[in-house]
Amino acid sequence: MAEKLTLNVRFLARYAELVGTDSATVTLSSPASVADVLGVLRSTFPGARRLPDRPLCAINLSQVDLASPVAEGDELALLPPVAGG
Amino acid sequence: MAEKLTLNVRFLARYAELVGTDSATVTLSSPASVADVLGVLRSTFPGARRLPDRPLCAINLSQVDLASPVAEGDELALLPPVAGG
Amino acid sequence: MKSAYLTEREIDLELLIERVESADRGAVVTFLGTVRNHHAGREVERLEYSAYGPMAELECERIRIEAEKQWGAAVALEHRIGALGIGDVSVAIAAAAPHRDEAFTACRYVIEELKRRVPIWKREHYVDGTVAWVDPTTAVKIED
Amino acid sequence: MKSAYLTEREIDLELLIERVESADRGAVVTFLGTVRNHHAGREVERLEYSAYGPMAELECERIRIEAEKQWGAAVALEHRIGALGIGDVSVAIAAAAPHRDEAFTACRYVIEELKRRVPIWKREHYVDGTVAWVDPTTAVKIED
Repeated sequence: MAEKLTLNVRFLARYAELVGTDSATVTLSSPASVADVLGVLRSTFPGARRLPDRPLCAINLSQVDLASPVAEGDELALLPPVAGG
Repeated sequence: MAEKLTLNVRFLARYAELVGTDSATVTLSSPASVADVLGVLRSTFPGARRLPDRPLCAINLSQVDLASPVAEGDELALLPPVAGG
Repeated sequence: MKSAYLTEREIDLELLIERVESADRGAVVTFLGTVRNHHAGREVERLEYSAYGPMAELECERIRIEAEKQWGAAVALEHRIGALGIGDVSVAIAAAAPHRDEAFTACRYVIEELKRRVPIWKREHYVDGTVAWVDPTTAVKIED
Repeated sequence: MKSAYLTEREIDLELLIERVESADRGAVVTFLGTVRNHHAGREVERLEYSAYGPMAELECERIRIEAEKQWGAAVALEHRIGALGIGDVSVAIAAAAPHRDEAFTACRYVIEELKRRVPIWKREHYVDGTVAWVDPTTAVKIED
């Protein structure tokens, strides 16, 4: 039986509007990558299908790429193109 | 008989200390250049011999070179290297 | 968590300058970004900045340290969050260094990296009543 | 003659910023030059700035206009004259433009040209009791 891992997902700014929520808890088989989490999100939230193929992502406040592994308890944030300044 | 012209000379900052005065009135034959005025100054004020060969000069508030002509009533200023900022 | 870089209150440039100036730093360069009344050809009435707070704080801290190390400068910065009107200061940076070259370069570095990396978003309300998230990657001309 | 660019009083940066900011200028860059406690390896206690006043005013005006024309910026500047202590602001420049590139470039232009062209002189009093006119053309390293 595959081990499971649970992580928290944050949808920021416009992505919260697209998905219809600003956070979600996702459980999936370990090991898993950011891309795997995105797959789960797209199948769970219809609005998540409107996210770009390769959104900016951060795990625990540091930017990561889609191939990065996720771990139990991580906070994965999906970030629209930034527009500060 | 050569025409004469009279102009005011200003010695600024360190040059006033070198020459021993901050201004002078110079009369010389017309036409004359800035270099000619410097010649008169060097023969009039012993301290003026310590001025550089080619000091920064301004006539009526605009920078000029040594060959520039001077005219009756001009204000010729001798400027040490500037150090503002 | 002490919110050192993001603020909902008016930014006080003088305070930022006080934090970086010292007797051996002869040059202070500051940058202020203010809300303009137009953007990409549209008339802006007001806007809202929001942030992924904890990450924005961390990125600002990283950028500050990078700039201080690279140019021997002292750097302070603040970004405003929440509702802003035309002319309001959205971001302020102060960089002090012994000489002006380092102060200019450090200040410029901070605003460029902030715009590139800090997770802050801008929602503009236009005079015609519409509202839009600003997306620098798709806008025809975004350079502010 | 109204002394617009030279002042014997403390420089108020906020006032300079107010003079350049407007609703269509999203970027304001400022430069402050302050009196350092050392110069060319010597400990400075205080100093005096003097100027060829009318020409200094005119050169500042020329530089301001050049910068405004070249980069579509609004520029304000002031240089302090008289006795200054360590940490005092000797010169302040504010440049505002629609975008930050022009604001940075205009501000930098003004300080570089001011240092090159404006007839202002500096007399430093050192901690050891000596006094000297600063001559950037002969000093080993003058870059402040």
